[in-house]
Amino acid sequence: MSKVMDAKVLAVYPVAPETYYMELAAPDIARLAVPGQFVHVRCSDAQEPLLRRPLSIHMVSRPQGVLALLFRVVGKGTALLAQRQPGDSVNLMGPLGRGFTLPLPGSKVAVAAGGIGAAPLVFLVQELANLKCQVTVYVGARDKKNLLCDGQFAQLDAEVVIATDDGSLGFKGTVPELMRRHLDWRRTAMCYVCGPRAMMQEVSAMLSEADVPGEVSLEEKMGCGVGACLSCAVQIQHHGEISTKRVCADGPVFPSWQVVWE
Amino acid sequence: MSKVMDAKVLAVYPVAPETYYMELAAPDIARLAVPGQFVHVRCSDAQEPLLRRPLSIHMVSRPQGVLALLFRVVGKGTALLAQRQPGDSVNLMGPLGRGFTLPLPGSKVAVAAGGIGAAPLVFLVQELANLKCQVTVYVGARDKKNLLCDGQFAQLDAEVVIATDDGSLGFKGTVPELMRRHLDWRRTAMCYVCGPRAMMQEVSAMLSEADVPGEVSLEEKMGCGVGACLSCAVQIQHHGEISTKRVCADGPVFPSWQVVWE
Amino acid sequence: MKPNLEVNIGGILMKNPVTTSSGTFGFGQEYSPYVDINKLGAIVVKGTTLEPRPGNATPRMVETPAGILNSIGLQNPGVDYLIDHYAQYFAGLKTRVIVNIAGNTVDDYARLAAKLDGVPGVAGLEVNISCPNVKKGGMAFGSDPAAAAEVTKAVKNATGLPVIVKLSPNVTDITVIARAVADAGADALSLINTLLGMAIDVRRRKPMLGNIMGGLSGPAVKPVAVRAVWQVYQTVKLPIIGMGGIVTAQDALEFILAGASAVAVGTANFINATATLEVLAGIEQYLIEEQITDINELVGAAHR
Amino acid sequence: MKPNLEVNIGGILMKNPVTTSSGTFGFGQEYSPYVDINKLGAIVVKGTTLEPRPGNATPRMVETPAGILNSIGLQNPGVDYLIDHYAQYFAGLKTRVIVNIAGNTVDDYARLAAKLDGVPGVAGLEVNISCPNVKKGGMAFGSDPAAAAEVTKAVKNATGLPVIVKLSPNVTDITVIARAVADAGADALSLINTLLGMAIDVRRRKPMLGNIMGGLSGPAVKPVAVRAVWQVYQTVKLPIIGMGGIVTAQDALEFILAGASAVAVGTANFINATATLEVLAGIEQYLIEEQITDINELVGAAHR
Ligand SMILES: Cc1cc2nc3c(=O)[nH]c(=O)nc-3n(C[C@H](O)[C@H](O)[C@H](O)COP(=O)(O)OP(=O)(O)OC[C@H]3O[C@@H](n4cnc5c(N)ncnc54)[C@H](O)[C@@H]3O)c2cc1C
Ligand SMILES: Cc1cc2nc3c(=O)[nH]c(=O)nc-3n(C[C@H](O)[C@H](O)[C@H](O)COP(=O)(O)OP(=O)(O)OC[C@H]3O[C@@H](n4cnc5c(N)ncnc54)[C@H](O)[C@@H]3O)c2cc1C
Ligand SMILES: Cc1cc2nc3c(=O)[nH]c(=O)nc-3n(C[C@H](O)[C@H](O)[C@H](O)COP(=O)(O)O)c2cc1C
Ligand SMILES: Cc1cc2nc3c(=O)[nH]c(=O)nc-3n(C[C@H](O)[C@H](O)[C@H](O)COP(=O)(O)O)c2cc1C
Ligand code: FES
Ligand code: FES
Repeated sequence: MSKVMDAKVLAVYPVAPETYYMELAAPDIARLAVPGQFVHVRCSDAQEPLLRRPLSIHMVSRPQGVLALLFRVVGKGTALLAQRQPGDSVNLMGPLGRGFTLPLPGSKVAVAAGGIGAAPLVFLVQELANLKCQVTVYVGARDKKNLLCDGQFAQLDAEVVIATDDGSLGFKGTVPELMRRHLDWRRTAMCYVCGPRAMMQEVSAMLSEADVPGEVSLEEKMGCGVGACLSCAVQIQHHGEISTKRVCADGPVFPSWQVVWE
Repeated sequence: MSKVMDAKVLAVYPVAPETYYMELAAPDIARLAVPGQFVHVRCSDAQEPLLRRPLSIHMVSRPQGVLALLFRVVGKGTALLAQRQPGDSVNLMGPLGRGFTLPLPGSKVAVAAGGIGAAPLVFLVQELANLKCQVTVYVGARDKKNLLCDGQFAQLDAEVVIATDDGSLGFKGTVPELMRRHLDWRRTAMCYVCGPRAMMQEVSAMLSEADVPGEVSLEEKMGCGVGACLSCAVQIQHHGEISTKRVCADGPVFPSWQVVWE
Repeated sequence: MKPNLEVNIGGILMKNPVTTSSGTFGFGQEYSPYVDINKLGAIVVKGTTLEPRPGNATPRMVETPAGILNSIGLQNPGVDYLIDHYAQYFAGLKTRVIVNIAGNTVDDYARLAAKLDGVPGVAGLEVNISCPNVKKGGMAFGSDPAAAAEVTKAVKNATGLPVIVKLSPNVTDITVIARAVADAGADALSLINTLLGMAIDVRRRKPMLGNIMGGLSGPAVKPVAVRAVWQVYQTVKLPIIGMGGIVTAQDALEFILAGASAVAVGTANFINATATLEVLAGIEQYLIEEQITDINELVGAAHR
Repeated sequence: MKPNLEVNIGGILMKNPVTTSSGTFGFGQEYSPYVDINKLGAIVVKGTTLEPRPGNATPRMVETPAGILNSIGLQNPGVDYLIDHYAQYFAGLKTRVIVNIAGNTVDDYARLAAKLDGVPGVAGLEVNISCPNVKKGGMAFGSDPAAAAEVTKAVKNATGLPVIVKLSPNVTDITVIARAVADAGADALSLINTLLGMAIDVRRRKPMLGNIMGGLSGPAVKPVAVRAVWQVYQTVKLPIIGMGGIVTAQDALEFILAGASAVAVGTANFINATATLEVLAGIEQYLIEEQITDINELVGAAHR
């Protein structure tokens, strides 16, 4: 069950331009979380910014009761969060949302990470490794400097294939372009995607074409984070009927073929 | 001329319950200020609290370019200010307002300080000492623990007479009661008063009775601090006519007999 | 001694004056991992319409200084679904459940009221004639005294449940609407709904919200809400549920002193899931400190 | 290349779109130690009445979340004093000076306008029919379209100066008032004045302000103000001076994109004495970054 708690910052440091890694003591979350879930973070004790900020669960260490976040500073909230020091506490709600559906043990799966979208996928690949899946991770970024988590994926025994927009590392181009060339769809049981909306849309289209099931992790402006306010609406098509779902409570992970993209 | 500046905190520490002394590097203010003036302090870089807070100039050291404040934590703004650390900077506007009228050198003067009202009077007594005045300071507080600046006044060669509400030090009673018993009005050229409103009113009445000129330093909720918004209104009677004056720009120091108290 | 906290909102006995504001607390369930909702005086659930509604385009929420703009647009599963899927749950709660209703026509309101009449677990209706986020109905009813009275009458005629009418602050004189609604038979008033506002994305040069305009709530609106309660308390004798920017017990007490018999916590739930219970505890502590034995003595005390 | 910043507010040529809002900048002099006021497009001075006024009881100002409530009550030395003591100073400034006027009756407004007509240094009038802090006149004129039109006509007839009418957000539909005022001959509009609000001191159990209610301004009201500008821009063709919570250039750009040709900084001056110049610099930088050669191209761009 999700909880509200004050979690102590254990470590926080930059890992890429404007990108921070933060470790928090949050045993309850570490114990309960599944990959794809998120925490709703109060970035300031004052009323500015007013709302919490959703951040994916990047990794957990259950034995140590540690929760790790990976976030990009894009505005007020994330900037304030990045200023926290070890020993400070951060108010969290979580774990929240519906995570990824795990495949059958030993399956061959593809994972597509675009930019900061890599954040929740490390926890996922950790679990996939536990399930002895054969994992290929397609990691994309603007350039080499902004590439995230490629090392972590490799350490988890995944095959890592890299794309950068400027070609400063790996394939020169986008993750969908790279996947189109590299991926053997016939042997792929499942594909997990997190990244910019356009990238998720493109990969989803490819998956539908190839008839491979996939899951995407969506973002929407959030209020409550618990399903009460209906801010985080997304259109989901199921058996031909479109209904409005909540990213926070019905997602953030949705079947790739069900998302109404525009 | 008054300025806006970022001043570095040089020192900050508690001197009595909920009462802080703060030293700032503010050479322009140290150079320009006269006793009774104040600075308008931004207590937070965020919008909470929104407005600046007026604080009296407690002391200055011109050679060292240092400004000292003495303030009581009563709400959000002062609480945030008390949290500043040496090296932090504080945004100030000042010096602002009209200060005390200094007496002829060598005069015998009385000074009445109630509670945190002592803050601006140290700077005043410093100047009075420079003018070789014969100064008696009546210092009052709730109790011994809350007594402020008595030592500083003594070091400036003033005669210090103490009153506490509970009698834990000096006279048991209020400053006005003490003054009524102790003060020899005939030989007093001028009396300066700063403290709670009721105390200033009572001393003013005594001064009028005794026909001794006095000055009081008033407080009112402030917006701009520079005379533009007309928040800080006070009724001043002059030659039988009542007019509305601004504490920030026409005061905070006003002739005791001109203030319309209720 | 424990002070009395019970208040009577037009026939709804609340064991304490703290409730939730419609649309900010779902159906209660969403917050039950965090708050024992049975400890609240009541909960007010999401705005319910006759038919299910999908709501407005996203983004539906944007932050503003000390506030938020929302343009949810009354997304809800419809009254029949509510009755079928939630009534039983409501009936099992140890708090009062107030259903917020909204329609496009006077008849919609009457039909909603009739459908909810006698549904187990429903303690009263809050009639939303003040939603700024829907094209038809909503605020239009709340800004015209005749229309507001008509809706009120129609609802009163269709149900035996206590009827609370929720007013909009987006009017020239809220007391005129309050009086019209009181004369039409309302049992209580809720105020305020959100203020009509908007925000613009300076980089995209487009409105931030999918629906362009939205409703402003949160601490920013508190002074407007307290003023509305103050004015309405002077005008009509009905009990008032005060809301708009309540975060702390101090905020809630401002509303009570201005004339509210109960208070609803809205936006603050998003930031602090236990805000309602903290507000309640703070009110109780204040009563004890100030040696007031009955919360009702405090209602409107700033007028005296 | 330096973009064009000049705007024309109903006949008042401002060299740039940044001005100050009435009552927050005194007569300009108070802020001249901090700001070179000649760099501003215009300054709008304190509300001026026929007779001198002492204003309301204190406290006159209280902070609220991201805002302030004020109840100054139009304290001012009267129009004759203004003409005798300030006109010469105004005439020496290298910025436009707009005088904000307020009266109890339509005739008061006409007489004020007549007295100020032709006074050297006065570039235009801002007609305040929206002050929430005075018993007579003020907001009453601003919330009734017929009265608003009448005041506008009377002022137009009494002066050859450009007439800007300042509207209140405390109305059901601001576009109705805007249209009435436009039809009556206003040259431009200012919006918004403050929102009617109040705050209560929980310990004393009394209103915080001496005058009970006050006007809410500051960042808290920005969404309401941007919305008002957006709505009015869609309704009438007059140039708009936008204000309400502007602290940064981003804020000002929201107003411009919503339809304001100029922007006024009010409450923010109290916190940051150089806010006006920072807003101006930020607007200019945005134009350069976005390669816009003329500020007027940006006005209302979020509608397109
Ligand atoms: C389920 C979920 C998981 C997320 N996980 C991560 C993560 O692991 N790491 C990470 O860096 N970011 C993550 N995000 C995005 C993150 O929530 C936003 O970047 C953050 O809220 C921005 O806050 P801010 O105050 O810094 O920026 P703001 O000042 O609020 O906004 C800056 C920019 O961020 C955008 N933004 C603001 N809030 C959101 C939001 N809720 N969703 C999407 N965009 C937003 C704004 O439109 C604006 O462009 C996640 C979002 C969701 C919904
Ligand atoms: C000219 C002048 C000089 C001052 N000098 C000093 C000083 O040297 N040391 C010192 O400790 N205090 C001084 N004060 C008072 C000081 O300004 C207030 O205590 C401070 O503004 C409170 O801010 P806050 O945010 O902590 O409290 P808030 O949360 O704003 O309020 C807490 C309490 O303080 C009162 N208060 C708030 N603002 C003012 C104000 N402007 N004037 C009076 N009361 C206020 C409130 O009514 C409330 O009771 C001075 C005030 C003035 C007008
Ligand atoms: C996300 C959201 C949804 C809302 N939905 C409704 C609604 O369905 N019906 C209603 O009457 N009010 C609705 N409101 C208004 C609130 O009930 C309340 O009147 C307003 O938010 C002011 O209170 P607050 O500042 O505490 O949030 C909604 C407010 C928010 C923020
Ligand atoms: C202290 C104060 C005094 C004001 N006096 C006047 C006035 O005399 N005439 C007027 O039209 N508006 C007056 N206003 C309203 C402002 O001009 C402006 O419309 C409002 O404050 C919104 O802008 P802001 O949020 O930037 O302050 C006053 C506002 C404040 C805060
Ligand atoms: S954020 Fe409130 S329902 Fe999703
Ligand atoms: S604080 Fe603005 S005039 Fe004194």
